[in-house]
Amino acid sequence: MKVVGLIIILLCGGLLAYATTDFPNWGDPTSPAAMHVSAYYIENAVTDTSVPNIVTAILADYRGYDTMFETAVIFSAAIACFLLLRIFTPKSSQSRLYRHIATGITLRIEPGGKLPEKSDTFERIDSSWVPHDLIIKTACRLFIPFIQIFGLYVIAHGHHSPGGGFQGGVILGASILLFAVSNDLRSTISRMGEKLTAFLCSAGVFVYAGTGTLCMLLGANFLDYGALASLLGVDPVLARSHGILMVEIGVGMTVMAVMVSLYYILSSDGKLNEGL
Amino acid sequence: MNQHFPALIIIVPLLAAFFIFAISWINRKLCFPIAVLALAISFLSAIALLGMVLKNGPVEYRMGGWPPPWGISYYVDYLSALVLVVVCTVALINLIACRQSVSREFADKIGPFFTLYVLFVTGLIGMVITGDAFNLYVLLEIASLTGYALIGMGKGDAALFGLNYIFMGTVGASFYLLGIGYLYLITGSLNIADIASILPGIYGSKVVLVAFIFCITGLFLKMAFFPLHGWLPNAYTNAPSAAISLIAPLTTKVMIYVMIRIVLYLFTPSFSFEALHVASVFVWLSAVAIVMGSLLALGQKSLKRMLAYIIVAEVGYMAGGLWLGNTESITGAILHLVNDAAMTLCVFLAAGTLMFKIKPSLTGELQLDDLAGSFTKMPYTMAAFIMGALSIIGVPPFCGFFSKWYLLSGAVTAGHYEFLAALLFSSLVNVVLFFRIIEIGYYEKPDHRADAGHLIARMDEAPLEMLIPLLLVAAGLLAMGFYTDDIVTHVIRFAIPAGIV
Amino acid sequence: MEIITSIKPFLAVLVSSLAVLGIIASKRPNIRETWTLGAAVLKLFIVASMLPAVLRGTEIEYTLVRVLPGVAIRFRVDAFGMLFALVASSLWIITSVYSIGYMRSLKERSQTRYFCFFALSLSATIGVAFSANLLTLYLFYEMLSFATYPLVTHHQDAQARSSGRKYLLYIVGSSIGLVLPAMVITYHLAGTLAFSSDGIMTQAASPTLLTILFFLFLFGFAKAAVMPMHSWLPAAMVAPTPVSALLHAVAVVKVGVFSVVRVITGVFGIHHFGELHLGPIVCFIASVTIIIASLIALSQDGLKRRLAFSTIGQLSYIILGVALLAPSGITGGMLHIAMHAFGKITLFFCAGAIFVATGRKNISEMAGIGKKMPITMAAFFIGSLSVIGLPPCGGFISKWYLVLGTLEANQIPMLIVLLTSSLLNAAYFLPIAYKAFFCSPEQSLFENKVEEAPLWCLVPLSFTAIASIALFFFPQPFLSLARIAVQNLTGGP
Amino acid sequence: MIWYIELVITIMVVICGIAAITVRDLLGAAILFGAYSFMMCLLWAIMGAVDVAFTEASVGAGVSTVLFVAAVFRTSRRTKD
Amino acid sequence: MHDLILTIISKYNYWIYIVLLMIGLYAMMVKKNLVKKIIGMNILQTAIILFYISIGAKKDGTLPILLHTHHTGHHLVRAADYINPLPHVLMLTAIVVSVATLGVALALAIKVYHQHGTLDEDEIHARIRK
Repeated sequence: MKVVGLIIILLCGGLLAYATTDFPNWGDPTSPAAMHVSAYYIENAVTDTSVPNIVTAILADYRGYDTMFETAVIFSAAIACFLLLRIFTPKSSQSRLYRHIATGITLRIEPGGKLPEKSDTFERIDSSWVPHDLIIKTACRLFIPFIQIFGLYVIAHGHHSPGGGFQGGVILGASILLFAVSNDLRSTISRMGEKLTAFLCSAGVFVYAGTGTLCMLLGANFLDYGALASLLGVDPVLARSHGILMVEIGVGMTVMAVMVSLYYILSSDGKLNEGL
Repeated sequence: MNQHFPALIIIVPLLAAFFIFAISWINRKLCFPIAVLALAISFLSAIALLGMVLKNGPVEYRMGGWPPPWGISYYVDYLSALVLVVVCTVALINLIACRQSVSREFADKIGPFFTLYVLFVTGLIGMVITGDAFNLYVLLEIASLTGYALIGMGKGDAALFGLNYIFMGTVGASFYLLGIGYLYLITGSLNIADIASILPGIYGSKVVLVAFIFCITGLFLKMAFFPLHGWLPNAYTNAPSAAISLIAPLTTKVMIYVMIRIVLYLFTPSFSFEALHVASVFVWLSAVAIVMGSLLALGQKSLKRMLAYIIVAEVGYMAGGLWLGNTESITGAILHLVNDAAMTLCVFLAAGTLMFKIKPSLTGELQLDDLAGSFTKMPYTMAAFIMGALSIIGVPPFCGFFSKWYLLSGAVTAGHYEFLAALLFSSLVNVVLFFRIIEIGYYEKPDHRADAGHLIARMDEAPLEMLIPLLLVAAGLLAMGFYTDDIVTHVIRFAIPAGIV
Repeated sequence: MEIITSIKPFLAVLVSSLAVLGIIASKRPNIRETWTLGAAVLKLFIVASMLPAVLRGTEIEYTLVRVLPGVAIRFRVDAFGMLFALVASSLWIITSVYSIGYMRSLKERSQTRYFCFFALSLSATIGVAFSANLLTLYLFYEMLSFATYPLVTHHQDAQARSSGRKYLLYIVGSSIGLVLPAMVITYHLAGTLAFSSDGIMTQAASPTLLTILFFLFLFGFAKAAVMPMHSWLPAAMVAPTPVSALLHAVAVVKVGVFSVVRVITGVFGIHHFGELHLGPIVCFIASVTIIIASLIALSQDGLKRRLAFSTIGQLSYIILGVALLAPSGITGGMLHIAMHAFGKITLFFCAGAIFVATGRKNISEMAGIGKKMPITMAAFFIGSLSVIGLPPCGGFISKWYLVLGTLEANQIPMLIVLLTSSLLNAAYFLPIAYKAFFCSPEQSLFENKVEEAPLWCLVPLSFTAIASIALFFFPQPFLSLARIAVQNLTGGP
Repeated sequence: MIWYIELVITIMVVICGIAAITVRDLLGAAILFGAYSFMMCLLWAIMGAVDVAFTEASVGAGVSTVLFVAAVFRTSRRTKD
Repeated sequence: MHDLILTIISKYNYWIYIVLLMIGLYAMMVKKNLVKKIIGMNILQTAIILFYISIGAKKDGTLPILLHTHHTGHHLVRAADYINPLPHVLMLTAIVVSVATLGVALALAIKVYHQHGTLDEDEIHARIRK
């Protein structure tokens, strides 16, 4: 097996190297790849869509259809993980168990009950518990809002600067992951439940495809944002950039929700009880 | 609305997928009807598209209103319209047929299952009609991802085999992506028609050659062409029957469609068949694939595994038909693509129904010996199964015969008698395979291990909603056989590009 | 020659397939068998209604659907096909009467399935008889193979299983492995598959290829039981006797021979076939089959097995007659389809009747049985006379024409073969009759009262016996049908 | 373009890649893979693909690594190769 | 010889991507541990992404983000000045696909681990045969 694998790999490498000798030189501005299609994008992106970031323009408008399915891909990844791993365990009681170290008496505290504060006389014995590391918790408390604001900025400002729905969505998701890592998973889920993530997953892609369908209902082709002009009361070019914004928001929602739910499911074996 | 069919056919199921997933948190009962509705709509628009294409030629649809090559455009010609109808029909029928087994196997995950189901179909539809090489890759990934999940849901070691399938599939898709990258590097375009128009100047370039090799290798991996078929039988055997009766008929077929598309429309015949001299090599390979697939099928004890190996052989049929490279053989390949989808659906549906009744516990595979006495038990299911079997064997007037006929005569025309021999050999092996099953079901007494006392099993037929689609498909096999000539003369003839003798 | 288009041939094929639905639907046995008989009578009526036209020399065509470029599923009634169809459909009525009696008195299992597939195989037979091109013929040939499988393996026991395997292995294996490629190559050479009296083979094709093709066909149609493709036939005798009677004396085997004759006359064409010098070779193969089969038959003790081997020999008569390529020879061959059918089916009926009455299968146990069952054994005697080919039985006429054919083609060795085999036939048939009538029965016959089989069985066999005598005096319409067919083929008078 | 930085980073990329698949501890492998992705994103940033670099930084170095760690945490760290 | 070196120099990140691709393939084919295979899969995909990005690169071209030139016509914009943005777009999609695949693969790996208690392919196959 090992030998066969090596042979195949060397074959592939040799083949690729063989072709590489015919490549245009690296960074050659006159290579066909640089001339044929992309030149049009570079020269017309602004006049067509009034979006200075050409990448965003292509991503969400010229090849917006790809991007819609890219969103669908990640959506289906989330559902795939859900289908594969999610185990619906009967709702375990939220009560917490503490043992008094000296006597060994265990006491059950229902949710809302007053928790013993000094943790050296009492130790918690049910599992959903991470050591109260004050520094990390507070630090994350401080970071998370800024991260989220940055994420929103990235989504909104994707027209003019690197970034866009996808990056922003990942950042938003990462902020929630940070919370889940620093605190325990239960408290995270109690803040952002499974249903919510599922809804956001669907809603995000729905926004994207819905925008496209809206254009279709307005008589233009699918995803032809120019048709939104009549709705938004702007000229078609600006309408395109607005359409791109809507789409980016949808992507952001989906990506954030997917990242979060992927983490939820993978980190808890699909039981969604306690994480890492 | 008329000009929007190419969008509708794929948008409706896409939207429906998200809707199903969202609504499954509110009320599970709604998932199934929505899925059926969505697939029905795309089925109708597929029919409408076929009608449009037949009436006034191929249809082009520009996503976002951007003209190719700058935007992504959908291109529905005779070939893709035909395959579209096949995909939508198979998906719809199977969806209706498998409701009960789904609600049994995926008790509390019906929502995600139907979501993935619909997304899978969406991906396949998109692959069939897209006119953009990279868009094809994205849709391929959608179909693959959902396929991995559906297969990985199975019992036994399905997870391991699903993972194996992921590795193979990802390598295949990556190779395809790499090939497209090479083409982009040398042509600067991603639109299939555009690339095809640019290529003729640069046939000599090594880049094009390597691009061709990588695209084809990736597709071979995806379609389980013989030396690369390892993932298929394992993955198909343990998968849940509701999913497999969707995946088995469609995945390999659509992959073969993509190969036809790539070979005939991207690298035009003048490159694939004339500039390169690989065609006869591939014909030999597919002859080997047919023989090996049949032989391996002989060794199997489990029904689904046997059928999976038969699929490997059938892939050899179609690939060989394409690479023989004359009108008859390519007609045969396309026709067999259509027929084989129907035949495979028929046998896998029957297998699923048998599984549903005979192994309600859904543990383990359905061994051939479990079929003892199934003729007296489930006569109608077995009748449908036999019709499918006869079609796969290639008995007139079932549709399988005619596509095999075209392939055979194509082989004779091309003078590739080894392919002819391989086809006949696999037909004979199929006779053996299926009559082994028929003998078990016909002679051996049902549950003779348990009580040899009562010989005649009481009739215990599957529920009607599984049986009716099954019989419908079985009857369809006959009908397609009788209307072969219409399919060929009105659709397939135009699907073969000029330059093929 | 004028051609009229009419749906009748298709109806004739369809009627028994439609009867299947009725048979499945009907709950009570009587209704079921009413369906069978009704379908049989209707079929005969339709076939017979086309007879006058065919006798006038016209042909009836009906195109069902075009399936391949230049090839359609098309029916065409010419004299030869009409002859065969007439035999098959008229004998179906008798056989269904007989099988009602047989199945009921033996209380066989799952009779509904039995009658269904019986009807199916009949429509397949008629389809072969009326097929206008090779594809249609192949279609119904395969249909017949698969429809007869449940009949052959009716008892569903180990023996049935093994012989069913053998049956399929030979029939389907040869048809897929040999006939299919031959058809494809033929289509590739000729561009069509339609039968025509002067052949469709282009002269351009190399003789070697054509020879190979022909042998693919000859051995591919394994139902013709040309050695070495014969051994499915004795194995198939595990079937209930009516099945052996109709299918393995009339329908299936004759379909095989019919197809071979069609290939010789319709695909290659008599003249072209002669130019290939294939005639003598085929004659040789046929005669070898005849002699060996007869010799084997001598040594068989099981009555049905002996009949089976005799059938193998008799089938090769037909091939031999046609391969002589002489008008009388062909006439004899075609006639022999009818004559041998009536004679042999009588014999099978008798065997079945004996089995029903006494439960005996072996010849050695039949001493003196004639005293108990005079009618049956008389019929048996007549049948064997007809098969041997002695007057006053139909078999004589066909054999007479065959002998004439050998003389016309001045193939004296074939003449010798024919005469020897007649002697052999006599040698393996007459002793049975002799033993049955003149030997003293052993005790067991007296102990349990043995009398004739039930009327359901008795009437058909006596009818066929009488018929095979009647055919000696009034060989019409078969003779004239054969004559017309030969005229169309050879062109000469 | 500052070619030697690029060269250093490329070499780092290759080293991280090899290390990620050779190290005997899956957790370490996951972290090394994160490093690999980060190096890769730097490389792309130098090549001017800022958006891709951005994405890779957040996905490859960020989320993927977290997912890897989660998976390793849920399964086992030890591996034979 | 000299021009060979020139080819190597002028296309060196193509060579790099080939090396990475081979590393990824090696991990996927030869390594026995499932997580290792998954890592190899990702390396393979990133290698392809690197290839695409290298296509897009342009000597002395700047980022594909224009300054605010709404009113000045597009005759100011010369394609040669800007790096080819199309491969970037494609690769954004490719990255998403790779992370999606990663998620599903990891989920399946965890499932396998639950069944067999190990991630080593040989051990798993040994257990299956038993």
